[in-house]
Amino acid sequence: MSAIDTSASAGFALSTRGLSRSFGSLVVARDIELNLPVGARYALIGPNGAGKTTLINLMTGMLAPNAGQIMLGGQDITDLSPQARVKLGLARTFQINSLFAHLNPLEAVTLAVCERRGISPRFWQNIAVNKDAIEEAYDILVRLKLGDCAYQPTRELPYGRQRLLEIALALATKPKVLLLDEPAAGVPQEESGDIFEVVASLSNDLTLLFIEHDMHVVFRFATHIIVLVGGAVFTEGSPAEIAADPGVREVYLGKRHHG
Amino acid sequence: MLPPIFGVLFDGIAYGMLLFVLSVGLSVTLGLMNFVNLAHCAFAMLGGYVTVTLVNIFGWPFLATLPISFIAAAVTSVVLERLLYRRLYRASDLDQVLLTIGLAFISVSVAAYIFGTIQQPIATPAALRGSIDFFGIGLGKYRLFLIAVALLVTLAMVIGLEYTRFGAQVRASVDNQRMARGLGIDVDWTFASTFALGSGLAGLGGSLAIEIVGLDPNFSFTYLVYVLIVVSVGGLGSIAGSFAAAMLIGISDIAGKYYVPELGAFLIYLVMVVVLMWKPAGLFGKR
Amino acid sequence: MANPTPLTPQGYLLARTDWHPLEIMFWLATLLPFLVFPNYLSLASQIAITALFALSLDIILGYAGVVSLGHAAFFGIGAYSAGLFSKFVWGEPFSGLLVAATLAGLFGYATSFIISRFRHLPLIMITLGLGLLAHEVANSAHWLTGGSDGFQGARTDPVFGLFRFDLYGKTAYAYSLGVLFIVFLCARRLIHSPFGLALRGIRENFNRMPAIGADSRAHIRKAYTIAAVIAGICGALLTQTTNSASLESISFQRSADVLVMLVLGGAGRLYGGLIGAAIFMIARDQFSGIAPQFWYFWIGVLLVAVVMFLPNGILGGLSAIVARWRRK
Amino acid sequence: MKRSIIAAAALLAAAALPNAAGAQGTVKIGVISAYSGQFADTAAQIDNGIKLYMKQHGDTVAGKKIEIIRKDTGGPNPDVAKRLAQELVVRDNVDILAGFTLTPEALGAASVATEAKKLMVDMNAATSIITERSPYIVRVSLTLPQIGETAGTWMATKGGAKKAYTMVSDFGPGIDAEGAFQRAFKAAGGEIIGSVRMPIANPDFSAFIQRAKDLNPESIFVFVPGGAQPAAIGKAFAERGLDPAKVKIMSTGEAVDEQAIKAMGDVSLGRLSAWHYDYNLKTKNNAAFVKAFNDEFKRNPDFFAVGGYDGMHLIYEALKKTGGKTDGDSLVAAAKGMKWESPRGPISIDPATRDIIQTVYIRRVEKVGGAIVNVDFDKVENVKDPTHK
Repeated sequence: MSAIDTSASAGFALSTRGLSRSFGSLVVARDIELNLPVGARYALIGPNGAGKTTLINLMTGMLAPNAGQIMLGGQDITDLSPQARVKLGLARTFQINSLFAHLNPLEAVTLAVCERRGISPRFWQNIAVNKDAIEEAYDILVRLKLGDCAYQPTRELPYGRQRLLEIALALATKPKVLLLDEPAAGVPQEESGDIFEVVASLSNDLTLLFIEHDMHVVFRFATHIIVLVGGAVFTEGSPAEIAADPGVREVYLGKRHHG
Repeated sequence: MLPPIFGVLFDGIAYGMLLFVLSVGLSVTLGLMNFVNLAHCAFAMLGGYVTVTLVNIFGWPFLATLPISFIAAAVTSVVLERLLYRRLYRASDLDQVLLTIGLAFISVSVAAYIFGTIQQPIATPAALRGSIDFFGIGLGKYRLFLIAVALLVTLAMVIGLEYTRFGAQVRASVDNQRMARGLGIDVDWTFASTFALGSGLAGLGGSLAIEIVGLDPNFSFTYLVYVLIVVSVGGLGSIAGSFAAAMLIGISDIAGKYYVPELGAFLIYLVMVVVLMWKPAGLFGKR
Repeated sequence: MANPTPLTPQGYLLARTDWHPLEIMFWLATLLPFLVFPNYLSLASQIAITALFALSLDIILGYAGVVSLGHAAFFGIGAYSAGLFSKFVWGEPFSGLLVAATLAGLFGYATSFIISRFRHLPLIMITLGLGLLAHEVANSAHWLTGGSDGFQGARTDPVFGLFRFDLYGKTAYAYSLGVLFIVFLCARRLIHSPFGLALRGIRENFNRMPAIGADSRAHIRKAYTIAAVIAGICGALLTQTTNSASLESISFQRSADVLVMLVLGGAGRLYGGLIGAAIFMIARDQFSGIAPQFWYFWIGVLLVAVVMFLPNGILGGLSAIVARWRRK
Repeated sequence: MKRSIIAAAALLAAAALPNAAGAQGTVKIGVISAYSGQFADTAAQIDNGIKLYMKQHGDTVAGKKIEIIRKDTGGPNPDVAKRLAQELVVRDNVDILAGFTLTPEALGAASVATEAKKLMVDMNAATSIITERSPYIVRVSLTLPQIGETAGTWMATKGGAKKAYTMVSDFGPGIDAEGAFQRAFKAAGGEIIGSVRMPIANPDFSAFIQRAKDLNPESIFVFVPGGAQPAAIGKAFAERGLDPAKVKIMSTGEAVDEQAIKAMGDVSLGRLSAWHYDYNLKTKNNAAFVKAFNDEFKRNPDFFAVGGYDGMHLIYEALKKTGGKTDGDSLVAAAKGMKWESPRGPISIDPATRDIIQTVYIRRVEKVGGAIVNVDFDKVENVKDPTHK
């Protein structure tokens, strides 16, 4: 286990202190301490039911912790609402698509941009006059290779495109820290590369934490890997360290077939 | 000698018991199937008309009609469940509300067509008329009977749901439908029979209600409001919750009228809004 | 929906706010009663008022996904406050509308803090409870509202000081239609605004909204207040065009009826409520002429049929047919 | 597309236009009532009264054919009633407005009667102020002060009670009845020891009755609207141990109507009431009326039915007097002071107020040959509404 100085959380984009949560006797997060440096590309791995998505839910405020703190850029955000955390720069995507079925990608991303810019309360204004917001939304779509289907209703998009739209929605909030919950879940192997190309091309200022099962992808894109088992951090380290760790092999790599 | 308020409270409890029998079925079906059945009181009305018809036209004794009204409401509800309701189990709350309001509208018109708009009189057996003196307060015999029936229903439901195989299947289906199917439980059948049970109880409640509140074609809507209040205050799917809520509504209605008559019918709505503000899922609600 | 000429994203969104020829025809058709049905103008006036009421419900139900079974509360507040204003202050109709809208809006804003805490079934119950509470308040305030005898003493001055509310309902229809059209323009702008987009977002996926930084509850509070303002205007219109107001204006029946109309026409389509209200009111007028006792039977059958076969209402069904026809 | 819409509209318009051709030889009567909803039975009985009268007297009077157009208000909706009245006048060209189950309906339509100068016959709505709202309104039913005052005076004098408690439903008719009873009772030397106004939608009365009982009154005056409540309050009296033999329970007729006392059974025996009609009344015309009504509709008539019946009588006789002239002024003039023998006894229209003058009977619920009925044992003749100026 690598030692990390937990007192200096101010230097990190996102960190947690003793984060715990249980449902009755079932502990889903136990005393989790994490530190994500600015611009990091971290992977969060672990067997099914290890509490990976729960951890993201705790960090983004969709689930309240029983104990512990969450710091975003040194600021304690533990008691803030999910939308307030988004406004401070903490965004996420969902493992299972959570999109706006009857909006098209342009509308959906424009919606997110409007929320960030604080113009969404304007009920008296034609949305089309907000040229900057719309063009910003369109640029995000183009960057994520969604430019050609911007006007197609979301529910009619191919699944891989919908996964990209998940990321586009998160990017529209201009996050400092982005938590990606299995961005390529359910996407055929050959397409998942595309998605991670997009992920890799994101700005270096952006701090990334992603959950992923495909070890090839993890080793290719992550600079650092955290292994979660039974709601607790089992170990963490560079890809090389994790690959060499016999304990990880045993608890995780050995039974990777769950998929 | 007991002070007169006890007599009034007794009436309130009996009224609460009636509300309980009328609403417990809706509470169970709502909790089990997450289905908003605003036509629930139409089944109660059906039970009421079955009793009235059997007593007044065929000369049956009142008590003998009670099981028949239960069965009639239960059977009708299963037919409707198979034909219509079943298709909307996964639909939105709104669609369910609209379908069942539609059925309630139809029930009002059909009842008016068959039985006329007249208020239906009913003769209860002599043994249930009058009152018993209890330390100086009169306890209506019919109300005692109502309380007894309601307690029996509660007992039967608690035993049925806690100690029988059917009860276990129902509880398993409520907790986790997918897992219940996996365990080989026929969830469709469980739904249909629970629905029949709930509607049958409504039918029984309708028959019991005639003596206290009367019966006319508007019954489907007049009592819907009270039933919905009991269900939402009590919490969906909770028998204990419905029981507690029915008592709370019955007693606060009565006590309010006795001590502050100016508040009138106000109080029960206030109780409902306050309870839901405090506990959105109702007193005993899980969600 | 493929566009032959590539539009800029802004141009695309701008084009969506264009008036469709059918829309223009629709509004031209609303003028027909003056020429073709001069004997039906008072019905037409009440249809216009009810249509506006359905539109106000559409904003919260069709766009924000908030089901309310107590929307008549605001209609009633508007109806009574317009009546009281005309009785005790003056009878000029437009200021009456303004007062009614303000009061209904204030009540809407106050209750929106309760409403926005709930979703789904508890929401239906709480709106029902609040609606019944409002009805009971109006009933017990007999000295102010006339209770179940109906409000007495409303008097409305001629519109612009020129047009008296006549027996044929000519002024009433022109006035109601005018207000309907102006409020409709505002509502149309609203749904094409950033706020309207946020409301659609809430309807489509309430749970995703916080994850894109949206405060859904604040949006719902605002939409609810706006809907209350419009409902208040409707109530005031009814009071002014009939010089009467009653408990019925604040009853559960009215809340249920408007929900039925909206869903019948098709929620979330702006015109659904208008068309639903027209069909409902005309059907009631016709059926109640034939067999007054049983007209709710047909409404019931219609509801069951719509839910079973036309889940998106009449407009939804029509647009599905048009879409299928175009694909061929 | 556009052309076809216009064509369709024109077709609809043609279908909807009033049938001008037949208008010459017909008198159209627009009946506005709450045919659906909570008060549907009231409207149905008024309608039965109308139908029976037309069956007995034919549908032609003064050389003109009578045509009835029914409109449903669905309940106490003044706005709907007003619109229906407007439509009946402008669309259907009716000559006379009639019906009116409920006060708000009558008040809603009153301004239309004034503006269109049409005779408006109130066949039921019983709040005193109605006839003051338009010079074209004539009432053939009753007013609650008429009944309440008679009940109050009788109770304090012949009834022999000095302390009374009043329980009324909290709406216009109830408040009218309460006021009249209290005024008359006090004027005749009695004392009102308490009163309560009960919500109109009220399923359980026991708490209100217990309040009354706590004060130990000699008499209780009750007004509740017809429907489910009379039986409910009657049973609640018995359950709370208020025996009509010891406490004189006086009410208006609704509280002891046929269905109510049937549902109450023996506990209704001894209940007193002041009312203007009952199927058991022994007047000159009543037996024949009750028989004809039963033959036609398989049920007994009630005061709603007699309101519809007498309303039609007034319309027929007025038309005969005017020789078929249907303008409101002639018809109202013809109706003023009209006297006739109704199933309820001799009645007349007060020429000053256009309101009904009739006999009010004091009745007691008794068992006659196994059946529970209201038996009249005292009466006050020629009672006017005491509140009209």
